[in-house]
Amino acid sequence: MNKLKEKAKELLSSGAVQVVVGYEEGTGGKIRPAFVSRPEDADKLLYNADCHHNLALYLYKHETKRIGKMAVVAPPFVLRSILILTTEFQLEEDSLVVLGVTPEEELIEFANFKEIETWVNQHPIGMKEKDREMLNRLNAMSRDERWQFWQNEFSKCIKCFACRGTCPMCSCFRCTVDYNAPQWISVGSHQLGNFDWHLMRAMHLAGRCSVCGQCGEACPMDIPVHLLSFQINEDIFKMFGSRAGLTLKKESLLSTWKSNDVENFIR
Amino acid sequence: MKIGFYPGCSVDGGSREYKESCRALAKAYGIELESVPDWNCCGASAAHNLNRELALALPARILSLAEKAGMTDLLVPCAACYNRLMLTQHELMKDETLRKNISEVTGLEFKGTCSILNVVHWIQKWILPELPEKIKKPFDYKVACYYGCLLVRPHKVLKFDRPEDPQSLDEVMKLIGATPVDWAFKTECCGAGLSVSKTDVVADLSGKIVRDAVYRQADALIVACPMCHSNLDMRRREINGYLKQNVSLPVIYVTQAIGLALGIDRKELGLHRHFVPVNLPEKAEATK
Amino acid sequence: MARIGVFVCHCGENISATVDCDRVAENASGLPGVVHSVDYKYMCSDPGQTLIKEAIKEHKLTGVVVAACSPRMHEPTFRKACAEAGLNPFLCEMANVREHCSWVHEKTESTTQKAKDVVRLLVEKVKRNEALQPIKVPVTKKAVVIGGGVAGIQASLDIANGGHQVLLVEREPSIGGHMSQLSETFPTLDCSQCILTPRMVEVAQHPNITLWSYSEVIGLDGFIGNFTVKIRKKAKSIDEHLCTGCGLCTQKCPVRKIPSEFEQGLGTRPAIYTPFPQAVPNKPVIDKLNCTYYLKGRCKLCERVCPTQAIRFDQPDEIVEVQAGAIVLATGYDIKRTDFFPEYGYGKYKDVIDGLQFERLASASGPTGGMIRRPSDGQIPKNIVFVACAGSRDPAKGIEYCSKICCMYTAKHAMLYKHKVHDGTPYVFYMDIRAAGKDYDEFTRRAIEVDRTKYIRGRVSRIYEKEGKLVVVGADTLLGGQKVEIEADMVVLATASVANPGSEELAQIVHVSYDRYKFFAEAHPKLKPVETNTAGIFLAGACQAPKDIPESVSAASGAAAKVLGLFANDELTREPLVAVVNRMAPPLFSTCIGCFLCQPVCPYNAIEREEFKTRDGKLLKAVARINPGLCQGCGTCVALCRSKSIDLYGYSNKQIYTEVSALLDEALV
Amino acid sequence: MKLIKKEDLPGLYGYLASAGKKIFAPVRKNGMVSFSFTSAFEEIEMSYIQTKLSAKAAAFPKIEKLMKYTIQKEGQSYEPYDVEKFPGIVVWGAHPCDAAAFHPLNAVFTWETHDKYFTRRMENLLIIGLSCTSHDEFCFCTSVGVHPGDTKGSDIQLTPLPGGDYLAEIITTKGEAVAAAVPALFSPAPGLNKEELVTSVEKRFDHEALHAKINGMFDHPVWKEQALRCIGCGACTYVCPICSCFDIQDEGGIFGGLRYRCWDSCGFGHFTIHTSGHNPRESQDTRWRQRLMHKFSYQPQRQEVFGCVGCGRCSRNCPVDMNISEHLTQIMAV
Amino acid sequence: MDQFEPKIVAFVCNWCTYAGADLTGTSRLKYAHNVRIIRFPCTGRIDFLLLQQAFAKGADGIIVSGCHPNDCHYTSGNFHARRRWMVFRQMLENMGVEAERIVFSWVSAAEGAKWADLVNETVESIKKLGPYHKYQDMAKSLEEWEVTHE
Repeated sequence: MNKLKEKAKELLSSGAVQVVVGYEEGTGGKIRPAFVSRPEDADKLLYNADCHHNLALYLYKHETKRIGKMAVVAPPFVLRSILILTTEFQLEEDSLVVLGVTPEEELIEFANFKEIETWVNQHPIGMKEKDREMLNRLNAMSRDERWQFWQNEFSKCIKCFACRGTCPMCSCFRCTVDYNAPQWISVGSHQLGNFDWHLMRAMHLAGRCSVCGQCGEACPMDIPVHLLSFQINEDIFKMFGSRAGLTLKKESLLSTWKSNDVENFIR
Repeated sequence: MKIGFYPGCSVDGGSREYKESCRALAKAYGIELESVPDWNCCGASAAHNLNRELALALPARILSLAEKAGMTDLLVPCAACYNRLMLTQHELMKDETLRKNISEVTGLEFKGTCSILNVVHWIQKWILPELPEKIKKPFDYKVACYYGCLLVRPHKVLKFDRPEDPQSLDEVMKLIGATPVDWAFKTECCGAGLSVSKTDVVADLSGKIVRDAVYRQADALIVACPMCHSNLDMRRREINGYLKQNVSLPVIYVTQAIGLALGIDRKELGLHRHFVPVNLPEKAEATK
Repeated sequence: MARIGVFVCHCGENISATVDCDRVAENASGLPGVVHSVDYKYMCSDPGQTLIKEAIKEHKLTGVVVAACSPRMHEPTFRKACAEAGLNPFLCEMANVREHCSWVHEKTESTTQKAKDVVRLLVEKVKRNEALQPIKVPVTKKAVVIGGGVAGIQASLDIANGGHQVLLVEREPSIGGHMSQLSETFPTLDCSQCILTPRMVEVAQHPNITLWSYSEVIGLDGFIGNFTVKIRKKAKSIDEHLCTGCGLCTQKCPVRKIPSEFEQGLGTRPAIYTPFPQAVPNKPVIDKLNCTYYLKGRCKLCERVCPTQAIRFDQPDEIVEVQAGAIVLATGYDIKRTDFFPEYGYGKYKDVIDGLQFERLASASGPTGGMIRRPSDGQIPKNIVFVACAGSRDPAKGIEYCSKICCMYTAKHAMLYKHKVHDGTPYVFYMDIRAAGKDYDEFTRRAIEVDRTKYIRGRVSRIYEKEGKLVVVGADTLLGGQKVEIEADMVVLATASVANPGSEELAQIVHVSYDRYKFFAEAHPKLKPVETNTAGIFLAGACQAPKDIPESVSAASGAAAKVLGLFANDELTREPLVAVVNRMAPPLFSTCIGCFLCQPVCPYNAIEREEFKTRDGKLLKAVARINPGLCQGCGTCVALCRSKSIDLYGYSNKQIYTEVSALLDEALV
Repeated sequence: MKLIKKEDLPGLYGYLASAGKKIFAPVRKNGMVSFSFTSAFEEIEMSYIQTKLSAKAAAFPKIEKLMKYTIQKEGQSYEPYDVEKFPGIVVWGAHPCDAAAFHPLNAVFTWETHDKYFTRRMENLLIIGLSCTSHDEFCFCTSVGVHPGDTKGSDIQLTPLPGGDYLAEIITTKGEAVAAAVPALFSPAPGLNKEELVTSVEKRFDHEALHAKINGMFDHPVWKEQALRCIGCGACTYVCPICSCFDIQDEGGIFGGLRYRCWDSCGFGHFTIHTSGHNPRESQDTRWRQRLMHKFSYQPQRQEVFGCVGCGRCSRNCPVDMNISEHLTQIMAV
Repeated sequence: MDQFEPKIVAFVCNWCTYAGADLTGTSRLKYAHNVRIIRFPCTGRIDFLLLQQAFAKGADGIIVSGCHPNDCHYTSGNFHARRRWMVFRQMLENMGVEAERIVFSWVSAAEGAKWADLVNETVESIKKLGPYHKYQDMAKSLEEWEVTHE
């Protein structure tokens, strides 16, 4: 932890970066993203297991980019997100200093993105027990029960798009739901509109999700939307043997194919 | 450190020196070889010719037991056992129905989580890393590494070494100071199970192997399979008859060769159990 | 406001027998936006078409739906009719009420209902159609042929004889390729160089052909009709205009022991060299890696002896950009070499050689003057074993295909050997004899029956050396798998034909796809064998798959015909059904964020990166742009794009969304 | 000042329900308390600090259907929804902040044009307020001129007594009508100081001073600094009892459909985008500034109301802890 | 009550399945009338949102069909589509949607009979499943929306 603060101070005072994107203590015991531009403010940076925000979100926003070169405090899911965003041309290696933090709260520095690629491949991210249990519960349900489960959950949705706003992979300027020629997805938060929205979002994240779970964390209505992505991520691993955010190769799951992709449902 | 161990019938019987040398090596490295509890026959070499289900069920039971005992690495020194276990894992992992059926037969769940190691694998993974600093007495001999058939084939399943001209044993031998000879019989047939039923065929096939090794001026034949060993060693009288000469070329397990380089006692390595006495020239004894 | 005309065809009774056409027309007339709706016996007849044309004028139609047969049948007909009446042809759609309706259902209410639904669907679609203009692309009538083997030579000559400029680019100092290395050719046993060299000379002298040897393509931009090819002309270290090709320098060069590439390492060459006597161009190059001057900074013997002072040690590589309308890839093949066959001792035993080496041994101009002598000691081998399918058709070796030429050349080798070593015994181990071709089977029979080659059907398991002999161990499967051991003096492996090294790299440079063996991929295995998926790039010869000489030449002529067909027009006209990425005012420029996930999706490499920069060159945004010259309109990128920034003319998001709505908004049945 | 015993609350509920009112009250389910339409008194949670969503949906629901339309050959036709059919709604147990929020909300919907959907719902609305006996660190009503015992906006105001009974203040004629209909439920109140019953919320700044200051801060760098972590979602606006922005959408097929309005948020990047692609609020700080300026500068200037009642919902629900009172305190300090 | 006649929308590519369905017609093979074909250049063009839309608009079943692997007119559109469907189908399954109501198929331009069989089999299987009320009820959510639903 002290190492992180020192490193941030060093980067800021040497002028190597203009801003360090990290975590700080917020109000009401919450943790929140922090933007530290002065070395003396670096002391407020912290990192622990409760830091759930996916800071990769800020790395390509023009609001943060205009401050200058960035350093980012990057737990494993942020590292994966950085790789995904790099393969999607949203991040450039030389515009960013990555301060990796391990689940053991240790600082790791990466000389380049290639090293991040190596590291994330050696350090799989485990799913939280709570999420694993929920997935097991969902899998144990009958299909109709699953339908009912999600219908109930989606009925809470107010279409505030916090799930979208907090997700680094939702990097589109204009989301499909904002497209109105035609209006594929209803804007209003009625049942169909909510269902279409969450299905569409999960599909657009399939093979691109770093499995940080932040969409579920962000939902003010406590809808576990992240489970949709978690589950399909597991399914994708079963079907294709791949997970997102482990490679710098520019090949996203749904933008590539193999002639021997195995399915059993096409007649 | 505990590693799973499947002895199989050979190394528990006729090839005790193979087991002994494995254990001796393991001991030198602080590794405990833990036998699969209640293990059974792997089905080699006849089951797969007679009954597919049986040929799969036997190894499947072994693997299931190993999984149940929490073994992740499973050392299988006998090449025939290794082959059967690997083939079974391969077959079961690609066919869910078959997996289910076989599980019903064995009454045990099969997950396929066990990593099956042949002796060379094991050496590469567990022994090589600290080998150079442990060598007391370089094994400075010309050796003919004999791989046989079961260690490297079928390549599609085993994915070990290159099947036509394997190199892994040669590489291990180089590391302990030996000079592998370039010879033509690395993967030729030794006669295998005909050892019992048709000794004349074994004499012919194994004889050619021994003859070429002698011709290439090898000091020893290095093997990693008890069946190869018994054909080349135990059937030496018949081989000599076929070759019409007395050949004293010893046949040594790779584990024994490494053991000698590590300075392990000959008896602990079971070298006294061979039919062809292992009398290597003195030069190596003197060198350090 | 839309003014749609609906024209329901009876197709004689083909439609009207099961569909109530007048009710379909009547129903359509009630749809919003439909101002005219009629049915008629034969819409595609002249009077039928006139009906449409007049209605377009009279009712000022903005869209036409013809409910008739499949659009795959008559869409061009009706679109043309519309165009003749002044309506943009892309504002005409067809509702398929024959193949998809009247012919597949009995006469029931449901069948008429289906016709009504399909008409409604297309009325709603056509309301959202846009008037599109065909895409016109100018054509630069110059071809670049990459590779100067027999295929490249043939393609160049055919295009040049068709009256167009050709630039032939060859990597080696001379054109000629593998064919120039061959001794004789099957099935006629005529001398390879005798038939090839006149063609090589023709290339050199053809007024329409520019030959750049010792040159490589290093970049390609643009699209069909409009390529820019970037070529590196490697420094030959001589002034080609001054050099007369007298050869004095090559005789005097003190470095003489360099293994000759042309002789497959069986002969040597100096550091300044022409690969072989009949080389075209017949002017030497200096091999910088082996030249004493380049290595040690002194020597320059060649410079001193050159009568025309043509040596240029300081010559740099030159990078040139060339405009071209079409590219022909003719980069040929290679064969597998050492370490691929450890069990055959290839690379370990000097007398185990490959087919190309045998060609050089058998060649009158080769290192042995055409005598079959084994490389190790120059002895004439008395027992010689030829191993066919060395690596080919062998999944364990990763090559599952048949190399195609080996059966024939192995038979040829056996014959050539027997013709030169009368008391020798040639053996051939083979899997199958594949001799399908004109006079081919007769040829292999001759090798067996006349020249008494011992053909053994089986594979060789191992070759090892013992007491000066190569012991070939194999099996004779026709004798019940009996083991065969032959003590040979020399072994010739017909090693697998493989893609040329560098083919993958070249494929990436010119953006063509390749198969899993790195051979270039044709656009369609049957119907487009010389086209690639990149329009304007064609394939000739063995760069696509192993081919023998006649096939390579045929493919080359085929590719040339495609190029000539392309060059027959000054402009290319293409259907405008292409994808497009939206554009808008700065600072957005587009809703595209430039993730470029669409790029790998496009089979035609039509998706480019467009960068918007400030005046001082700072990058503001990079977004996708679709090259309308390359896009074929499959729409895969459109479906993939998350921000819906790509749309497809003719099948736009609005159109297809509306089609689904239009279908389901009213009860189907 | 009257007293209503806790065992009489179901009676009040029963009377309102039997009068055909739909009762919108705090209900605890799935671990959160939210305003929901109830069918029995037992569903109601009377002791809560703050609900997830505000009570504004009673008059400004997340979806308000405006009209049906049909497209026919002859042309298009419209059929507006009949506001006369809107049911009477009772907001039961709204804290003073929520009750007070209907006033600024009303100011928007009746400013120059009277929105018939909103005004009709307001006319039909009865608000039973509930004074606060507890609060949390996100509450800052006192800083924006609201008090935990305020009765503004309520028709009847309940204040919990330690024993479980409630003080009942009848505020408006609507409230009086209810009390008159069920007189037996109300008894005279004992002499109590209401101030001592309600919680005390610390005042962090003065809203009038804030108004005076923020008016001149349009170009201040503080917006950029504060908005850095804002993710541009609509959580704060949707939970806000006063945010009133909406979008109008048509949904349907080729032969017709319906038009509705639904909540929208000034936090979205697309909120102000023009067809050309030009966006006058191009970055998140300008959107954040809009949110605060609207509430504390423009609304007081134009409608003489503040756009904030200090309920703290936006701060509680923000995924990145954009705490409004913290930010406003900071603005007062710069 | 009348027998249930399912509404089925077919999304097909122009080059293989559309042509295959043409062949069904020219061969005069008869099949159930419940299906309506929408033509696409390629299966790669078929956005999964269209499938969502079709169900929302009241389709009881959907057919998606294109060229067999390796036969795509555009080389790889169907391979892309196949991956998309693999993931989409699983996603629907995860969300409790009756994924078997979407029938995926490869029908070539030569498989007129296969098209007829495909339609008939699909109609039969959808008849067995009945109308997709669950989805259709959800789709009516706006129409039936009342403030008091909240």
